[in-house]
Amino acid sequence: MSNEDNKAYIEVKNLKKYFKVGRHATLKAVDDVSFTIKKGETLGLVGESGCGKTTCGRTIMGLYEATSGQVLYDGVDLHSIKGEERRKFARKAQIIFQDPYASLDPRMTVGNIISEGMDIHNIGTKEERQKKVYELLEMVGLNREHASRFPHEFSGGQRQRIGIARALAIDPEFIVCDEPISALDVSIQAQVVNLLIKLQRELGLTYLFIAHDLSMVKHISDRVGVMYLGHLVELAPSEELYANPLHPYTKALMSAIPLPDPNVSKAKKRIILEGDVPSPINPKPGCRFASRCKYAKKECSEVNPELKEVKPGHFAACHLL
Amino acid sequence: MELNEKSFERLSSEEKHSDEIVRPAISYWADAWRRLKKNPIAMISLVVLIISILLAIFGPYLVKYKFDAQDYKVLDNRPSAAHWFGTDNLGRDLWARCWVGARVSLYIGFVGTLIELIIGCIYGGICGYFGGAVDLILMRVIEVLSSIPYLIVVILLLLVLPKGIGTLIFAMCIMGWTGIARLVRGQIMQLKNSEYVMAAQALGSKPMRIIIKHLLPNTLGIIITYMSMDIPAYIFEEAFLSFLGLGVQPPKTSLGALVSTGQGVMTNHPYQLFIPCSIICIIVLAFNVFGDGLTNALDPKQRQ
Amino acid sequence: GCGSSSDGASEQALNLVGYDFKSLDPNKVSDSDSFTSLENIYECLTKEVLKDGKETTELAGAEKIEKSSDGLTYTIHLRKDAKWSDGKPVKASEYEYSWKRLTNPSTGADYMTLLDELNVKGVSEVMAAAEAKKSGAEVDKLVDQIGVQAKDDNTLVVTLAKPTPYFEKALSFRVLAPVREDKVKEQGDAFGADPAKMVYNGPFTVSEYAKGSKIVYKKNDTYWDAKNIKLEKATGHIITETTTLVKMFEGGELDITSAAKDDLSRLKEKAKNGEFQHISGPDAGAYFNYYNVTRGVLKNAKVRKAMSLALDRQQFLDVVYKRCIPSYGLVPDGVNCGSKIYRKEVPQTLKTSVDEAKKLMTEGLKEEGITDPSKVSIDFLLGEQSSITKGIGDYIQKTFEETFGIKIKQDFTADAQTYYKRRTEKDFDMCGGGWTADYNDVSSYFTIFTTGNGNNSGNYSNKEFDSIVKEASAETDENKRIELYKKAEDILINQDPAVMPTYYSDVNTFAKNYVKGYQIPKFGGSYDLSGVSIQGK
Amino acid sequence: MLKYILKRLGIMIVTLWFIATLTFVLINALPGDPIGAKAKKLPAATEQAIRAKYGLDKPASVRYVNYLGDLVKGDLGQSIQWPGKTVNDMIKAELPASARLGLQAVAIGLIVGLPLGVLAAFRRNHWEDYGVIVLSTLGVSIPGFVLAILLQFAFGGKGGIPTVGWNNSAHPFFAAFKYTLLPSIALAFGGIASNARFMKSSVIDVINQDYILTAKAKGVGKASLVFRHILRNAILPVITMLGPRIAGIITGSLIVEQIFAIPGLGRELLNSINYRDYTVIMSLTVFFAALYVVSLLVVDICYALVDPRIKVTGGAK
Amino acid sequence: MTRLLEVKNLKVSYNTYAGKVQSVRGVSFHLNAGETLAIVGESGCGKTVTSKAILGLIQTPPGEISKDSEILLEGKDLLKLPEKEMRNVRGSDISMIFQDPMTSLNPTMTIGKQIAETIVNHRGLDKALAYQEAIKMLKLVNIPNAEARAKQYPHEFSGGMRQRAMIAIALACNPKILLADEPTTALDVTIQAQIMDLIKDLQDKFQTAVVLVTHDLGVVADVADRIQVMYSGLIVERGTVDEIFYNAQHPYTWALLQSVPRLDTKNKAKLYSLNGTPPDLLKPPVGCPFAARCEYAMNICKEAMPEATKMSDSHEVSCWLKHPNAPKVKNPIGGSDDE
Ligand SMILES: Nc1ncnc2c1ncn2[C@@H]1O[C@H](COP(=O)(O)OP(=O)(O)OP(=O)(O)O)[C@@H](O)[C@H]1O
Ligand SMILES: Nc1ncnc2c1ncn2[C@@H]1O[C@H](COP(=O)(O)OP(=O)(O)OP(=O)(O)O)[C@@H](O)[C@H]1O
Ligand SMILES: [Mg+2]
Ligand SMILES: [Mg+2]
Repeated sequence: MSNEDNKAYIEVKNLKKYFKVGRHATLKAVDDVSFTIKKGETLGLVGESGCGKTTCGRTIMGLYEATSGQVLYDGVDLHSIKGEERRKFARKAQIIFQDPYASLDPRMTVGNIISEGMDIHNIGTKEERQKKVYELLEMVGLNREHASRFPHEFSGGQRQRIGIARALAIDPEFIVCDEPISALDVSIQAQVVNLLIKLQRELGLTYLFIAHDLSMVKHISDRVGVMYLGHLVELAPSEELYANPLHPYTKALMSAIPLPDPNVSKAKKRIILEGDVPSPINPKPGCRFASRCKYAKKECSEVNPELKEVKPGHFAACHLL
Repeated sequence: MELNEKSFERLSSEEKHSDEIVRPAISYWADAWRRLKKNPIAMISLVVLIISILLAIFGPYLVKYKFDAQDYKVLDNRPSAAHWFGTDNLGRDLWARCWVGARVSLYIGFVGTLIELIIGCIYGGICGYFGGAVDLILMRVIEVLSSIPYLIVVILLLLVLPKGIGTLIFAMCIMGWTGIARLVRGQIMQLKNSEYVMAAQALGSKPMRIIIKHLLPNTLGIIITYMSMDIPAYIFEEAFLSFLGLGVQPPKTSLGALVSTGQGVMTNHPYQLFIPCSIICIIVLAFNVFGDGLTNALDPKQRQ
Repeated sequence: GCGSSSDGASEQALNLVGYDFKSLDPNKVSDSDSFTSLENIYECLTKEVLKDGKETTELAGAEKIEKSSDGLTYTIHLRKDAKWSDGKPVKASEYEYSWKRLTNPSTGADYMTLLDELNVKGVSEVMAAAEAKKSGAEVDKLVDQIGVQAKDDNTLVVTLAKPTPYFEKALSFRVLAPVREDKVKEQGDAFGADPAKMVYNGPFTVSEYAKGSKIVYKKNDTYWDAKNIKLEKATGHIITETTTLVKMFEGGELDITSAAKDDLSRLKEKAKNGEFQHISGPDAGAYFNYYNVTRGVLKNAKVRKAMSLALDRQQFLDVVYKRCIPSYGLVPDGVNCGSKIYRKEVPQTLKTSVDEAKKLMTEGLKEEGITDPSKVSIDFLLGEQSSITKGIGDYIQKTFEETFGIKIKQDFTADAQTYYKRRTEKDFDMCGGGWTADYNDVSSYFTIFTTGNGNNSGNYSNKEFDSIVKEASAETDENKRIELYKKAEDILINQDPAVMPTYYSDVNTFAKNYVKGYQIPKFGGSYDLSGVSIQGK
Repeated sequence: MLKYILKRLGIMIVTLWFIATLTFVLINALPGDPIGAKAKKLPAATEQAIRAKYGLDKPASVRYVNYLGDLVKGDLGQSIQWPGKTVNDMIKAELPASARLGLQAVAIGLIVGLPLGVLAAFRRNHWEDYGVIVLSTLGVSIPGFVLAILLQFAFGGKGGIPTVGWNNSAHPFFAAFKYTLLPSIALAFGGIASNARFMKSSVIDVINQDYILTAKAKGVGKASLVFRHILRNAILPVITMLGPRIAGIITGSLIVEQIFAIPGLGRELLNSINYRDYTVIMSLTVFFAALYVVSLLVVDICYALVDPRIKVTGGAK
Repeated sequence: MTRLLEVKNLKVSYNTYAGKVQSVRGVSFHLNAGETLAIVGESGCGKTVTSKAILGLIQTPPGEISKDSEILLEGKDLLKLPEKEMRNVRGSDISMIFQDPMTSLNPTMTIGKQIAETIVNHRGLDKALAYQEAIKMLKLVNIPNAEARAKQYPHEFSGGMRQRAMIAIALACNPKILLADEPTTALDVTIQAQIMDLIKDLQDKFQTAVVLVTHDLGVVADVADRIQVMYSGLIVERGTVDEIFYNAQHPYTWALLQSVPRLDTKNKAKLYSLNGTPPDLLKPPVGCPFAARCEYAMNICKEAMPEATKMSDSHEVSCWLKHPNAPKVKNPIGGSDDE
């Protein structure tokens, strides 16, 4: 674990990422999001599908240019550096992709996939790279022979582990895990999550863990942020958030978590949300959740609520609080 | 089945895996080749292609006549034991001429396609990958090029440059590459949003590296289909130019030139048209069918 | 297509090959395709007809032509019943207008110099002024003064600068057809482009035309001799492939066709059996290869002669064309010099002799300081690639390479324009070419080889030849003239060869038995339909 | 929508300007000109008069400006080779034949090619599929000019089908029909083959889509499955290729037009190139290019109309 | 109780370039009217293929259904039914909701028409009436503003709405059986809850039997009456919800239940996880397919397939551990051992 526990390692300030999807249409995928991640910490990010989690993660990685706002790594703004410098930055932060099938180039061997980052950054000699590839393969629970194979010969879980090996190859300090488990089935999900936790313990990595499986997020994260339509609506330590959700959306979410226990599950009272998720294209002003919130007041559909610290360490964005 | 004590002993972890079926480590290409081999029709066309290529190389030497040796004693003779494919109006042996012609045609087809492929892939790759203004401008260039009558450009180049097959290929390529550039661009526009491309970006890859290492190899299937149609297209193109008298210059010849000569004497000496035409047909057919098979074999969706 | 409806009475309709005209403006065109149309739709003062196998000049638009005793003034009386297709009478002033328009450089007529060739008074001044780039007004004035005058509606007086033996023959040339000034004024540049807007004074009108597809001639009812025109309609299909023509002829879609190569022998065979008629004979086209006498070894007359001697023309034709007539001279059979046919008077002198050719070549090359013939490479400009030019190239290459051991490089051009350009610029060693006279006189076959002539593509220049040709053009005594041309031809072919004669073109046309009176004029267009009738179809 | 079309038209004008300029440059780079080179050498004064008349005596820059000026006015200029004919006349007289031929060929290509493609897709890896592959490749592996002549010899002059010719007059559609039969078929062959190919792969794509399974699960009948669910979705990619094809087939039919003696524009272009008829080449090129670009636009619009997912404006409502 | 559907010894294989993939290797089960049967299991274990086989949607070739398989719908064997009659079964007796709502609707047909199509096919209504009916169906599945929505194309719908449209199509003709193949995997929990409630409502209304294929145990716990656990083309255990959740007997079921993180587990504690991967269905092992990953595997497991052992009327398990000679094993999730 890191020794400077309280200093923010990554600072996201008023990050916005809009996509232009037509002449007059702007899709506000991430709209004014701010948070920090400490070194060695795991921040979970949950929310409805399409609410902007992936976009947020990729913008933090610098894979998308931010529309506005800052992403500070140790105080350096990622979006202000360009060209070669920026490419070098790739060594600090890496990403594990959502889809283990799409994120591996089908025409490259696993060895090449894993060593690509080292090739790009000219790390080590050929033999050293080879050695590192073998080490990584073993670290993620595969074996050496697998280096000369092609991705299509692997199962989803194995592929996801190749993706993890690729991210680890250039010794990053920070990894964005973009739903690394949602494409896998339960027994393999557990394998991957166990691995991530082990690596964090051993290497002191920092994670941004994106998922919509709330139980899994709770399991792995120190703190959890809840997103809704591009906004961060709640942010709190995981135990606190699950025990005591404040935002109406978070509440609904928590109540809807299906529990693998028929007695509990059938007895449980769910908050059923009315209506559909509005479109993120040209969203109306005001709280994004207002249209589905049964407590919504007039104010909610006019003014966008700020994310405020309601309790120590527990932030929420709602006019009702 | 006999059950005994031993049956219910625990397995050690090695024993568990002892008979787990591990697929043999087989490379992507070997895998594709294996699948191709299982497609009889593709294999037949491959054999036909190889035979055609061999004949184009060695065929003319199987007879004692030179392809341009005239013999006025045997004008327009039908196929016979002496002249397997007959002779033409100047008494030249058609077997030798056909295979010399096939050599030229195949050469034009292969080289033309190769050049076109290189230009088209890079151009299309750049258009597709960068998109935006770069794409807009580069695509206009293609649009302009494909609007100019092909003949004007070919004639112009044939006039300006020294005569020869090189010039001919160059002239054909200069307009031909736009098709493949379009195709590659379309493919790459789709592929560039793939996560593996983004993964490469995240690792700090430069754009050219991404295009060459990731994007182009993944368009291979479609490029091969295109190639299998393009090589014949070049053979035709040359035939068309030969019909207009712009093709290969005598005394050299090509399948196209032979067909266009044969067409003139169709009523009286049909074999002079029929033979070279059949050779073109067979080669083209083989290319097409083989290309079809190859695409199937390379298609990741068909992989197991 | 041809209807099968009229089995009973013979319908006077004909299907044959047609040609695209460049323009129907007689003053502007110079190509044989256009002349085929002009031949049938316009009438000139005289016309050439084939009578008993002989080309004779008959009066047509003229009723009477009076020549003054010094041979310098022609008074031409027009026939009074001649009418245009819009019913207006044909007037002498329309001839005058046409001829002056032809001569005026501002028209840009291809045959601008025609009246100069005919020695019409004042025309050479116009040419000189044009050459000197005089102003338009000045030139117009000179044009106005040339020796062509309409005395009244029916009398045209032409004054010549010197006697011209072939003047009356040349009057049949369709470029000299009358032109209606009112129509030209009305249509301006577009005159001649749209058949529907034209007026016709010949036996037929163009009633329908689709460029590249077909041209339909219809009998002109206002033509003065309309009662003797039997044919009502002729449809010309514009097709370039002779194989297609033959196919359509045999399939009954055409009544008349030409043929080439193997088709020709097949059709000849059938014609012998009486299935249809075979119309054949020599034509006025002479074909030869120009030597560029200013380049390389071809500067040497012996080398040139040697090459001329080496070619076995009959074999050459058998291999390449399977038709035409081998030529050993310059002028084809059937072209007149005065009232006599030149070729009948002057036999051809060149004889193929490979031995002599080899000897001459060795001598010639030695004179040029070359001992190894394989060092010699001759660039043979052939024009566009076609099965014919490819055949010629391959044959000639083989012949000379085998006979002399010299190299022949077949030089094809991408298109006709480049060929003509290179020919005019004399950018070749040897170049295929030919000449067809416009009217029935031998003179033009010779004039093209005079020093500096625009069509003298081989840069040929021989003082003696020049002076003989000049003398002959004004010589009124027929026999003396023939003698002069004989001498000139000997120089051109034998002594100081300018060309390698190869062949004369011929006529090989097949017509269905029911087609009568089909004529192929030697000069100008491809067919004359005025005598055609359908009998017993 | 309107805005989109306007924008496309704007880009189109720039493209056309480029094409016009490039053609101008190319043509002027060709050796030989329409006047200087003829079988018979023209008198110098005649040449000069003709040059002056067509403005060819002026420097290239002046000619370029004049040419563009005329283009803008819609005046495509005068032919040099065919005195008195304007390019506008030519297009008016000859476009109908080319267009009809082209459209008929495209129609035949669709009518024959699409069902073949569908058949091949449904019977994939059966003899029908191989039959279609062989047939379609044979169709394209016989060079167009040979095919045209073979057709002429096989069918011309028989059963009232003329070997060559055209009929523009009289009854515009039916009288001409017999003339169009052979050339349209000759032209259509390439289209049949490529339509069959594209249709096959696109049908295979669609068959494997989940929504086809949904339709089957609904118990939809075979015919309705093919027509309502498969065809509509499979035909989209074919539509995309159609535009350039239509434009291309008009320019591309030069050989067929020549062989069948059809008064069309393709043959005209070939002619004009051979004779260096400057104005005609340039104007026809620009005209063809315009046709091409417009057809691309039309196809894009059609595509958007057929496929509800595509909005030409790109934005949501 | 009436056995609405009975599947007997279903075997499905696919012929591929690589060889014969034995996707389903002898599955037997039944379904009663009005009940919900959940099928759970690793991805690729044959859940979807089983449901497709019931509807007769396996393409042959490449698919192949073994001759001795039977699928009886109220006594008649669907596998022997001619295609024409099968079409009448589809959509009216049995209908199916597919895995992916994004791609399972025809993109070039309006939603209304897609629903109406089934109604025209099976209820013989004319088009206009069927369309009205379709709008009613849309209302029934809680799509607001149904009249306008019916005129829209699938791409104009959100994921949840598309899934509801799919349900509307499936229920349009009041089928006796609804096969729901992972109907909510693509949706997030709040929408998922909505959809599951909807299915439950409709089921109560029409007495529809539901086969729910999913690997979300939470959902299963919520809605299922009976559960069937599949592994590698076989059913390894089946029972009522309570039997499976509280008294599972098969090591695979144990693993499945254990590896799901619970909200009450300790943060970042090691989750239970299975090592290895499922066997290749190209050459399935002769013994128990789970043997290679099973903690308790014995020699016999590799040699022979275990027979099904009846634990109760409704509870069956196929495992050698149930053999009287087998060593006793403690159930790691704390259900009662044996009995
Ligand atoms: N490149 C892009 N162009 C346009 N819109 C995009 C792009 N990428 C994402 N979006 C849109 O931005 C919104 C947020 O997408 P994002 O992928 O970040 O969601 P997510 O929270 O990761 O969802 P999921 O849980 O489904 O992965 C979505 O509406 C999506 O359609
Ligand atoms: N068309 C096909 N061709 C070849 N193999 C197939 C085909 N369809 C399915 N399979 C194979 O059959 C097996 C079972 O597939 P199935 O789709 O039933 O799995 P599933 O249990 O539904 O998995 P998931 O939870 O991922 O949907 C898999 O191994 C799959 O590869
Ligand atoms: Mg995402
Ligand atoms: Mg499935």
